[in-house]
Formats: sequence, structure tokens, C-alpha cells
Amino acid sequence: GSQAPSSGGVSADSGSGSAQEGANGSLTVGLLNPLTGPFAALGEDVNAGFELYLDSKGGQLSDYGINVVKEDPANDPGVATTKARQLVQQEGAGIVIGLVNSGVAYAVAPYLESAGVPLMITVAGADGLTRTKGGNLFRVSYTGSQDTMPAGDYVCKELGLKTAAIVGLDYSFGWEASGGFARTYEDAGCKVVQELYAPLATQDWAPYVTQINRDADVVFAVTPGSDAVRFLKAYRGFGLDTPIFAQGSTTDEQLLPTMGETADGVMSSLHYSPVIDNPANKTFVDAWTEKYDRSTNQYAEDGWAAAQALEAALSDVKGEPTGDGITNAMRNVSIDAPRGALRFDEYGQAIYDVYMRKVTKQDGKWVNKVVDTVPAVNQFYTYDVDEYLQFPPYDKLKGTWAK
Amino acid sequence: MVWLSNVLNGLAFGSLLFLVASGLTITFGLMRTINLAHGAFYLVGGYLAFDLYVRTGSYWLSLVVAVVVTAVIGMLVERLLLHRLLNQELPQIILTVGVSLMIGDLLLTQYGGSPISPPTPAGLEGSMQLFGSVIFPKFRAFLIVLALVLAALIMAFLRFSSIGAKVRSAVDDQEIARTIGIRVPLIFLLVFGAGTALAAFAGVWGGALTSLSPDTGLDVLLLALVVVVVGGLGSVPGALIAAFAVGLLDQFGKVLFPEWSLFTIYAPVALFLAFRPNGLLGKVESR
Amino acid sequence: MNLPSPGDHVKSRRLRSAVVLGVLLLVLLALPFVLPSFYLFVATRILALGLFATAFNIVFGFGGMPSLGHAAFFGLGAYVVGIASTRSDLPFVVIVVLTLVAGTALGVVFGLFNLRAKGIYLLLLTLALAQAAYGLAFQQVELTGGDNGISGITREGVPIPGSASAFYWLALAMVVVSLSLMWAFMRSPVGMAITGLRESESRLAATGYRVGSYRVYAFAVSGAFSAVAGLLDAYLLGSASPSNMAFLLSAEVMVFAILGGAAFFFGPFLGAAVILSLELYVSTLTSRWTFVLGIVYVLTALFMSDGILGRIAYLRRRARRKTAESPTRAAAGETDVAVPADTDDLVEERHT
Amino acid sequence: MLEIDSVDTYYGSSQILHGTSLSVGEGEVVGLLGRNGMGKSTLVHTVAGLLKPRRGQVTFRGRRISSLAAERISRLGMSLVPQGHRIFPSLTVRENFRIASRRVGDRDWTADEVLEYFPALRERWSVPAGKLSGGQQQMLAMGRAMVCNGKLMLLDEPTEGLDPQTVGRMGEAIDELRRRGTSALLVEQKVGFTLERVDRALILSRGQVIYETDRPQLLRADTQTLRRLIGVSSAHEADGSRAIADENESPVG
Amino acid sequence: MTDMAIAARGIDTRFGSFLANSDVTIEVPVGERRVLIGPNGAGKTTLFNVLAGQLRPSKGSVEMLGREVTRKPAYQRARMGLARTFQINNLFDELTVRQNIEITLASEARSRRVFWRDLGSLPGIRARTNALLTEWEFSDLADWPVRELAYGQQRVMEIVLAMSKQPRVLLLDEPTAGLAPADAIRLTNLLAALPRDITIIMIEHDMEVAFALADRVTVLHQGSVLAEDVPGRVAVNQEVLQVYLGDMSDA
Ligand SMILES: Nc1ncnc2c1ncn2[C@@H]1O[C@H](COP(=O)(O)OP(=O)(O)OP(=O)(O)O)[C@@H](O)[C@H]1O
Ligand SMILES: Nc1ncnc2c1ncn2[C@@H]1O[C@H](COP(=O)(O)OP(=O)(O)OP(=O)(O)O)[C@@H](O)[C@H]1O
Ligand SMILES: [Mg+2]
Ligand SMILES: [Mg+2]
Repeated sequence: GSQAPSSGGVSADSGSGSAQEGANGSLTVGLLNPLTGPFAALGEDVNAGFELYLDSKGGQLSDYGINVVKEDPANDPGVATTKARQLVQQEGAGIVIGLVNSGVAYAVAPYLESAGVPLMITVAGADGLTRTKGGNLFRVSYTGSQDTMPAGDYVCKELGLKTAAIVGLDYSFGWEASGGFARTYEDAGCKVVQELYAPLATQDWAPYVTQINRDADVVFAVTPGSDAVRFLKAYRGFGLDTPIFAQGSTTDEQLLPTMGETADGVMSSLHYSPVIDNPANKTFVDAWTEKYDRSTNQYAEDGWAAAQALEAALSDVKGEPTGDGITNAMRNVSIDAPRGALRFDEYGQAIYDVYMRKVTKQDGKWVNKVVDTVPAVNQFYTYDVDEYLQFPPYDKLKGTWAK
Repeated sequence: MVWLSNVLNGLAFGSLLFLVASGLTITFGLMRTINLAHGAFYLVGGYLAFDLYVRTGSYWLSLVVAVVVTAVIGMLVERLLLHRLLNQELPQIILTVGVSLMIGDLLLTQYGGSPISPPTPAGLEGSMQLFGSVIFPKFRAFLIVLALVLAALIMAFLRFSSIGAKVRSAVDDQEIARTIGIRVPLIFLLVFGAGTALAAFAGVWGGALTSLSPDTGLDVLLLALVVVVVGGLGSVPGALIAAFAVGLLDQFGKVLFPEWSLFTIYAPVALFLAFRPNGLLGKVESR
Repeated sequence: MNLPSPGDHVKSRRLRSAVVLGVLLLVLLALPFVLPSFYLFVATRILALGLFATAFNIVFGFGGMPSLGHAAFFGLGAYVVGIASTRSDLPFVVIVVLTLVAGTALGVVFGLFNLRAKGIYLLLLTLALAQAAYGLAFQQVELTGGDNGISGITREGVPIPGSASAFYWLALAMVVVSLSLMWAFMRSPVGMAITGLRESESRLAATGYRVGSYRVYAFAVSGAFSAVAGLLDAYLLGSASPSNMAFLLSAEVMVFAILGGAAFFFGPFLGAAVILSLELYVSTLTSRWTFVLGIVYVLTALFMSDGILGRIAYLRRRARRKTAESPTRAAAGETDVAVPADTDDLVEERHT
Repeated sequence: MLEIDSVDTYYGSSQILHGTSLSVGEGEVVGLLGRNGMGKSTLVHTVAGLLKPRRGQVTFRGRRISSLAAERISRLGMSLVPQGHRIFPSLTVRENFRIASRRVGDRDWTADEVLEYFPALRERWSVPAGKLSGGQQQMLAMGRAMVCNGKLMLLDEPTEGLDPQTVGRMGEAIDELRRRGTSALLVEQKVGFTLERVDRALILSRGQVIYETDRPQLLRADTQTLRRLIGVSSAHEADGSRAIADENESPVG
Repeated sequence: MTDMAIAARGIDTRFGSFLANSDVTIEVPVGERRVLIGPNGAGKTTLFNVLAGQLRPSKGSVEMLGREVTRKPAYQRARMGLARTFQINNLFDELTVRQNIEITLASEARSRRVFWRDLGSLPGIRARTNALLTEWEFSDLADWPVRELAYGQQRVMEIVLAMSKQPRVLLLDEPTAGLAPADAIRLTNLLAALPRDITIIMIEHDMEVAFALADRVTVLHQGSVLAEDVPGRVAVNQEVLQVYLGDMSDA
């Protein structure tokens, strides 16, 4: 059966219909999310989340008519830069929302900065994207290490698992997420005993799975996307039984139905779970399940929250929604998103609650049950900002934790 | 004992590579038809079988139907499109890239971008103990056997039927092949069908070993290309040896030099081909 | 001695080609005055990738060596810019020279690896080399920024920085110069010998050419100009990343060449322009643009296997002949054969 | 057996055959001579179905074949010895025979019989044909056509590159073919060799048959005109080789 | 001995277990016309490949114009003045007749590495090409791809290319095969008229041509030299008649 969102189709006039005009004016929003390639499922969900919120508001946010234009960055910085320019220069986008691949985000951001158009990132996770104050870049989604730093503390102190083996994907997100975990884990007095990094899209995980140190108390995994499926399959196939704690994307709701049994009991940390119990999430989940026959997930929520944040910013903008106007308003945004309270720090990075979750079967479905919450986590966690910024970046620390 | 488990894993992964490559040794090695849509047919087989399995619950029925349907699709592609491009390698490249783009996109719209994980057939789940300490999944052990059996079958077929020679004759000189009465279009149709059937077959098993998503087609295609070419075009034993070699290289490379994981296949392959430009068992192109 | 001169029709043909090229150049020069800035950006990108495709074709269409690893050169050029311009303030000219040197050097490496491999083996060998280069770019994080690439490449140091039009003109100038150099190169003895590689290496050797050297020359020259294309692209986009080295780009440049006409000097450039425009256009119409692209590829292969220029040359020949019936060759897939005497240089210069 | 009726064949825009007509009767061996580039191979390819005539008809055993695919024509009983070493280089000698051999009746050629004529091939039985010497390839091309067991044999310069002894064997093979009732169209440059064993001889020039002589004339050795037409004087024409003579005599080409 | 154009001594050439040349010694003084005959498969072409550098012998040595060249590849021997034709046509098929000749002419030391000038504009090349085209009656076909020439015309092209560089040693592998008798005669006369300082080694099955041209004849049989002598004596050598002419020997 079809699992894909039925949105998509003709991009130019999908979403809320063409040429929306609200009482306060109108704004063209460029959605720059992948619709093809390995991240298509993520991009589709972000778009779907955004449009769902917009639809729930009748196509208007704070009385601004919103015109949505979607373009596909095709997972390629060259194409993405072209598309960003097209959105701004041809379609007149006043804000660009999206981006999954961090390399693409790095390539696109300087242009939007120079064009004075705000950029709201919804998935791309590189830590370094939100390290300059006062720019026009915002991110509702996580940084590579933001959601895993609380996990290090939690696994060491709360779960009492004293030694960890890290299994990560061998690229910047893998290093950052692992590094975030490793830093707080070791600072809490526990020990990383092994680090294994596998290339993206590793077809056969056996070489890595069989190397895992079986004496470790816990395996910390950063294997988002289809690698998660293959990793867990090999992990179970080779009969390993060390508990797994993962960066939340590894047990994303997009993957859970596919992973099934193999994900049973995997714990993870993330800023969202569909089973969070609050009114905003209820609204979101209800709207979503009415339209799609599958669970919400972080990507859909990122899209939804981005729309909410935009709405909040626009309510502060008086008159013509200029780039500067939106940027300035966005800095003060504080909303109740499905994930809980959300606001931005000086660097444009979202501050939100992080949830400790465990894959469990509920009513015949696999879900990420929330077992604990760490409130108001920012991208520097509990570290002093200035001190933190002196640390070498995590991608330089790869391989040093286990020493 | 660690090395034993590494060897077994390398062989198992190599077996999967051989399954994928077996279809390519036929279409690519024998027919010299550059079929860059092989990865797409792999996916079609895997997805179809998965879909059918979800609907019917019968593993083997799904397998057979998926393989047959994919073969028919492949034959349609051959007859309607590829056949006009016999011996024109460059247009073949474009055409098959085009076909795989289309198939990839259809799969994306039909099944979404999230990965699927076709089931392991009944009886092959779980793992077994070897020599006391080595745990090895049954399914992987079965794959090794399957690859060997398949290799033997294909070799026997090529040896005892003249169809392989007929195909190669048409590749050598299509005009003259026709003048000795070889029905080139028919033979190419059947052989291409066999190639896509093998791709689909590999898709079902490969999907169960790893997983499938619309973008795995490319990864699989590249690895299969490596195997076929390193083995020597058209040589089934060559492909088998190359598949195992690549599987072992991959396994040990990732264990011994994890820092260089992206090199462990391609750099040695480049070196190898620089010194043996006709692959392992490839024949020197005459003329 | 009675030096034979080219026949009058040849002269007029040359003249007409020169006029066509001149007009084309004028139009290209005037583009910034008429195009909105976005399309100027796209045009600049087409220049860069068109240059890449033309350079690629030295090895591919002329040398007969189907490289599936040319993105390595393009990416190398981009990284040279990325590293040099973000870590030093070398003048533009020096960066260009560095790029040429790096591209040539990598070309020599490719050439040496490919001294003997042919056809499909060469296809895979070049692919493997490029994948290894990709692996290096991906994993040498210190130097290349890993998967995040290098961003924030500015055009300081570039003559007249800042203005998009100025950069377009700069790119145009570099492309025109590069194309002229390659054109001249391909007509020189070395270039002709490279064409001879495609036809018969044993004949070439028996004639007194050292075959291996010419393979290396072909890769070196092609690599140098491919790297320049990468340089232009990096300056234009302001970033360099591993996807500049990815397999898909290598495959795409091959499609450019075939679609435009790999047998013609200008074919690949045309192919790049067509595909890039098409991608841009179709992707604004539908999010299923990969499907549409697939259809385009299939149609190209079926009906334009000699490329657009090949098709044009064929149609012209037919129109000129004015015999109503179509030529009949039973040999499957064989298209009409060219009799080079009667069409324009631009379209007709086969491999020279 | 074979009827070629005012056939026009083109390569692209250049016309090679201009209303060419000729026929080969049941059991007859017809020789076709002519200088290089006159269209002999083009004619042979047109008959074999590798080229389609733009005008005119080719009739074979009562069927119009000019629009049939080459493999259909072959299966009607036509076999071809192509010019220019067009064996299948990547197939072994054995495989070359194996894929060609077709049995239709009891007077068929088997590979063994063929090897009687060309024993050199036996020694190279499992070598890829591309590695054979030029002469061996020519023998293979002939042998391959023989085991096809057609009713009509198209021979395009079958003796090229053969040593004199093998030329002799080739002649015997052709004689034996005729004895078994196979018709043949023999394209040759070796005039003596041709005239020795054909029923009729024709000369093709610029795609047209410009001269024809029949068996009685050949027997009367009245072949002066013919020899003159292809530019050979009769003086040194004993064993099928050529003589040093004045080339300017030739009106052809 | 420096006055040998070609001296190959004790040549063995092995293909796997098959010995195509076995202890072949052939010494051809400068200016001689040597004809190589022998049954099909005797190893003549293989020997040519060894002499021209396409194959490296398993044993033995090759000298050319007084220099040891056994390990020198084909292109170096070509540069020393050796030219050859191929028994099986081997031309730049897609290129025109003119381009085939131009590339061949440009292989001279002073042109070969030129990458900044048009090939046709190099001194002498266009003129010499035109002269060759006229001499060999290819002017009308100059702009045709050689693939589209008739077989016999391609055979002539083989010879044109070999002769165009004014070689000092010319290896011709069955140059008259496939030529119409008239052209074969013309070619033979032409070869006979070549200056005597060009050494010619020629493989030929046509006895008329062979004996008309040869100073000496070498007979190869099953990979070894069976006889070497002046034509008159080879023609009556019983052993040669036996293996080479077979039942045709009475002719
Ligand atoms: N593939 C081709 N494309 C275009 N023209 C061709 C092609 N093949 C042959 N021709 C032309 O057709 C004419 C006749 O060629 P054909 O091969 O039929 O001659 P032929 O009589 O067999 O000569 P030969 O004795 O040399 O074999 C020649 O002028 C030749 O140039
Ligand atoms: N590359 C090869 N591999 C294996 N055998 C070969 C190879 N080349 C030649 N031979 C064999 O070596 C022998 C000599 O071949 P060669 O081509 O030298 O003969 P030739 O004297 O030129 O004969 P012809 O008169 O038929 O041209 C033949 O039996 C041939 O089959
Ligand atoms: Mg002919
Ligand atoms: Mg020979």
C-alpha cells in the first residue's frame, strides 16, 4: 500500500493554492526539501508537516496569505544553490524553509545571507551551521550533538551503564552525534571503550557488528535512515544482546514498521516522539492521521513547527514582511510546538525538550515510548557557551573518545 | 576464531554480490549490452516480492511471481527499446540510465522513500553456532550455498547449450551471425530476460539480507559492475571468484583499516585493473 | 609546386562557420544586458559544465576511452579553489595556474593507470579511481571539510569581484579561451593521434606513435580543462563539496556528450546546455522530474543516438539530397553514413 | 534458384548497384568478376539480406526475399562466405562450427567432412578464431558456410590469402558442393580459378553487369574478351594467378 | 653486421603451448627484396609481428639496421624507419583517407609532439598528402571515411600508409590479396621500381608476384625455415613443392 504522502505532484501551485492574499498582505515561502534521492522520504514529510499546519490555518499565517513554492535541491549543492536562487530571484520567496543535507545547507546559506532572505532549516544537523550570532539563519531541528548530549548523562547516571561502544556513520553527523554523547558520558564518569564508524549506505553491516566489543555495557548507535534497518538486522542476526541506545533518528517512526522486532527495546534520545502528551501534539497528530495512514515523526513535526514559528514571527511583523522584519521577529519567537516549548537562542538554534525514549509495542504498533524528559536543552547543553566554543569541533575528535 | 567469522561474512557478502552480478555477466558480459538498469531491476524484483508477500503471505509464490514479472518487464524493455541499439554502447548507457531513473521514480511514488525489509524465508531465520563460539546467521550460510549452486547451473547451461556461443557470435559480428541463421532478436530477448530474472532473484535475496530503498539500486549496481569486470567480462567463474574476493576484501578492509573504508574496494580494484586490464579470467579482446 | 587550396565550397563553409560563431559570441556577450540575474547565474553554470563536457569529450568522444570518472577532475578544480581561496589570498591567476597543474597531474595519474585498459574495463577503472578520489575528499576532513564541503568561497581576488555580470564575462572569456585551445589541440598532430587511439592502437603504434603517451596526454589535457570547469563552478556556487566528485556527475557528463553528439567538438557543450535547461525547466513543473528526465534519456537514445548535432547533420544531408526515400541499411541500428564533403564545419567536423 | 531483377542498392546517398540483374540456376555455379569497388560485395550482401535494395526484386527458390531478415533468408537455404575475415573472433573454431551447423538432409556436410578439406583447422580446434592466421580464418569462413548446408552458397573471394595448396582444396570443396547439388555465386579475383569451375561468368562494373559468358564459350576457352575486360591478358593465365601486364588496357574502373 | 636491414636469429614465438615460430633465423641485407612464403599457419605473420615489434619473441634476438631491437616496442622501430602493412585491414576506420595519411606523415619526430598547430598546416604535410592522393588515385575519395571504401581499396590504403613515410624497411603482409589482378600487377611493378636502398620483406602467396620480385625467397613451414634461396632454386626445390604447392605443383 502507498505510504508516501500524497502531497507533491505539481509543486508550483500545490499547498494552499496560488496567490493567497491575507488581510496583512502575502508572503511567498520557498520549501527547499529533497523530493528525490535518499532523503526523499524526509523531505516529503517536512513539506507535508508544513503544509498541514498551513492548511489548518486556512492557508494564512497571522493574516498573511502564504504562497508555497517547492523546489527539489536534489541532494546536490550545485542544484540546491541554483534552486535557492530560483526561489528568491524568480519566485520572490521571502523565506526559505527546508534542507536536509548539511553540505547542501552550508552551500546555500551564504547566498541567502547575502540576499537578506531568512533561512529556516528543518533537518540539516551540522553543529557549525548555528554558530554565528545575529544571522538570518534559524533551525527548528537538532544540531548533530544537541539531542545526544543529554543522552550521555542519562545513560551513565540514570541507566548506570558504565562502558559504551559507539557505532556511527562515518560522516560529520555521525561524528557530532557520537561526540555529543561521548563528551557528556565521559564527563559523567563513564567510559567509551570503542568507536566504529561505517560509511554511509553500508550494505553489509556484518564487518562492523562482529567487531563490537561484547564487554561494553551499552552500544551507542548513530545510524539514521536505511542504515538503521541494515544495522539492526545484522545486529540481531549475529545474536548480539548488548542494549542499544541510539540517536533518535535511528528509530525514526518512518523506519519502525520496517524494523519491527529488530528495534524492540532500543532506547534513544530525540526532541520529539509522536506519543508526547500535550495539546499541541494532539492537534498535530490528529490532523496528520486524518490525512495519512501512518505515524507522525520528527520530520513532519519539524515542518509543522517551522510553520508555527513563522506564524509567530509574522504576528510581530508589521506590514510588508521583509527579510529583516521576519529575521528580527523570529529571534523572539516562543511557541508551544508538538514537541513542547520551543524558542531560538542567539545563534538561531532552537531550544527544546529532549526525550529519552524506548521502542515498545503499543496496540500492535511499534512506538518510541517516552521514559524521561530533559527540559529546555540548548545546543551547548549545560556547558558554558564560551568554554564550549573553545572545544575542538566533534568531527576532529572522532576516534579520540575511546583512547 | 574471529578470522573465521570474518571469512564467512566476507563469503556471504560475496555471495550476494555474485547473485547480483550473475545477471550482469549475462547481459553485460555475454551480450555486451551495457545495462545500467540492472540495479533498478534488482529493486523491482525485491519490491514486487515484498509487496506480494505482504498481500498473500506466501514467500515462495511471491518470489516466483516477482522474478517472472520482472523478467517480462526486462524483456519488454529489450524488445521495445534496447534491441534497436544492439552494439551501440553509448546509447545503451543513456537508455538504461533513463530506464532506471524512471523505475526509481515509480518505486518512490509507489512505495515511498523509506526502506523496506523483505522477510527472511521460513527456516532460515536465526543463527547457528559453528565450532562452538562462532555465531553465524543461517540465512548467510544459505546464501553462500545458493551462490555456488547458481554459478554451477549457469556454467553448465553455457557449456552444454550453444546459446552462449550464439550470443557471443552476434556480439562479434551481428550481420554474419544472421547470415548463418541465428535468430539474433529472439536470442537477445531470451537472454536479456534471463539476466533481468537473475537481477530480480538477487533483489529478493539481497533485500532480505540488507534492505531495499529506491536509492540502493545504484550502490548495488556499482558493486556488481566491479565484480563482473574484475572477474573478466562474460566469465562466470571469474565473476564468482571476483565476488568472493571483493566480499573478503570488503570485510577485512573494514576490520583492519576502518579509516580507509571508502578505499577498501575501489583503490585495489583500480590497481588490479591497471595491471590486468582484462580482468581475472577475461579474454583478451581480439582484433 | 602547385599547392592545392581547399575548394571554394570549403572556404565558404569556413566563412559561414566563422560568422555563425561570431554572432553566437556576440549574443553571449550581450546576455547580461537582457537576462534577469537568475538566468545569468544559470547561463554561467552552463558555461562551466559545458566546458567540462567538452574537456571530457577529448578522452571520450575523440580518444575513444569511455571514462566514468571525470568528476574527479571537476571536483579537484573545485577543491583547489575552495582550499586556496579560503585559506590564502593567492591572486586569481595563481589559483587558475594551480588548478591547471593539479588537473594535469591527476590526468597523468589517470592516464598511467589506464595505459592498457579498454572499453568497459576502462569504464570501471576510471570509475574506481574516481570513487577512490571521492573517498579521499570525503574523509580528508581537515583539508576538504568532509561531507560538509567548503563553503563561503568568495570572489575576492577574482577580477572585478562582486558583480554577477562581471563574473559571467570572466567565465565566458575563460571558456572561449579554453575551447579555442582544445579545438586547436584536437587538430594538431597530438590531437589527431588521440583520435587515432580510438580507431586503432596497433596501427598507431606501427606508425611510430607511443600509444601509452597519447593516452596520458589525452587524460592530462582533458583533466586540466575539466579542473578549470570545476574552478568556475566553485567560484560561481561559492562552495565545493564531495558531490562535485560523485559518480552521478561522471555519468551526467557522459550523457551531455552523447546527447549533444560525442563525435562533434561542440556536441557535448550543447548537450550540457540542453540537459541543464531541461532539468531546470521540468523540475519547476513537477516534482517527478526524474521520471521526465528518464523519458528524455530514453528518447534520446532511441532517436538521437548520434546526438543532436549528429541528427542535424543527418537531416541536412537528407534535405540537401532531396531524394524522397529514406536511406536503407539493413544493418541494425546503423544510421546513415556521413559523407563529410557537404555540410558545415561546425556540424560536420568529425573528430578533428 | 536465385533471381536478381534490376536491383538498386545504396549506402546512404550513394548508389552502388544500378539495376543489376542476374540469375543462378538450380545446381549452377556462376562466377562474378570485377575490379575493386565495383559492387560485388554489395550485391552479395543485398542477396543475403544484409542490405535492402531500394528498387528491384530478389527471388530465391520462388520466394521474394528482398524484404526478409537475413536470418530468415539463411533459413531458406542460403549460406555466405563473407569477404574480409569475418569469422567470430571470440568464439573458438569449434564453436564457430557448432553454432553454424544445421542438418537438413543426408547429403549434409558435417564438420568432420569439412576438416578433410581444411586439416589445418583441426589442429587449432579450440583456439579462439581471432587468433588464427589469416588463411586459417578464411578456411574457417568457408567451413562455417559449408556446415550451414544451404542450397545456395554465396562465396565472396573465398581464396583470398590462401596458399596454393589450400586454394586447390578450396576448389575441390566447391566442386564437391556442386556435385552435391548446391548452387553457388562465386565472387573472385583469381580469374583462372574461377573460369575452371563455373558454368557462367559475369563481370560487374559500377554496379552493372557488363559482360556475360556461358559454359560453351568457357569450354571453347573463348575468354579473351573477359580477361581483357578485367584487365588481364591471357598470356600467363594457367594456374589462376596473375601476370605482369599492361594495366592501362582495362576499360573498367 | 651493420649492413643487415633485419637480422632475426633463433626466434621462438610461443602462444601458450603452441610454438608458432621455432628457431627461425632470417637475415636480410639492406636493399634486398625478400619474399616469405609458406603454407597457411606457417608462422609468417607471427614472424612479421616479431620483426615489427608487435610481439616479443620467447627466445632469440632481432636486429634492425645494425641496432639491437629485441626489446624495443613497435613505435620505436617505426621511428627507426620500419613500416608495415597488416594482413587483416587495420586502418583508422572512421577517419577520412586524407586524415589517415596525415596522421601517418605527422609521426615524424618534428611533428609528432606538436600540439599547438593544425596538423594540415605543418610544413609539407598537406602537399605530401595531396601528392600521395594523386599518385594512388585516391583524390576523389580523400574525404571519405575509410570504413566506407571497398575492401580492395582499403587493402590499397594499407600499402599507401606504409609507403607514405618513405620507410627504410618495408614489411608487406600479402599486399596483393584481395586486389583485382590489374591492380595487383600495378602494385608489383611499383614495388619493383622502388629505390634499391629500401629493404622489402613481403609475404605473398601469389607465386607470379613473389618470383617476379624476389631477390631471395624464404620458405617457412610449421614455424621453422624450410629453405632459403634464390627464386629459381626454390621453385624447383622438391621439399618446398611438396609442402607448399601440394598437388598444384605440376602447374
Ligand atoms: N559501408 C559502406 N558505406 C558506404 N559506401 C560503401 C560501404 N561499403 C562499400 N561502399 C562503397 O561501395 C562501393 C562498392 O563496394 P563493394 O564492397 O561492393 O565493392 P567490391 O566489388 O566488393 O570490391 P572488392 O573487390 O574490393 O571487394 C565502393 O565504392 C565502396 O566505396
Ligand atoms: N595470438 C595467437 N594465439 C594463439 N595462436 C596463434 C596466435 N597468433 C597466431 N597463432 C597461430 O600461430 C600459427 C601461425 O600463425 P601466422 O598468422 O603467423 O600464420 P601465417 O603464416 O601468417 O599464415 P597465413 O598464410 O594463413 O596468414 C597459426 O597456427 C595460428 O593459429
Ligand atoms: Mg568485395
Ligand atoms: Mg599471415
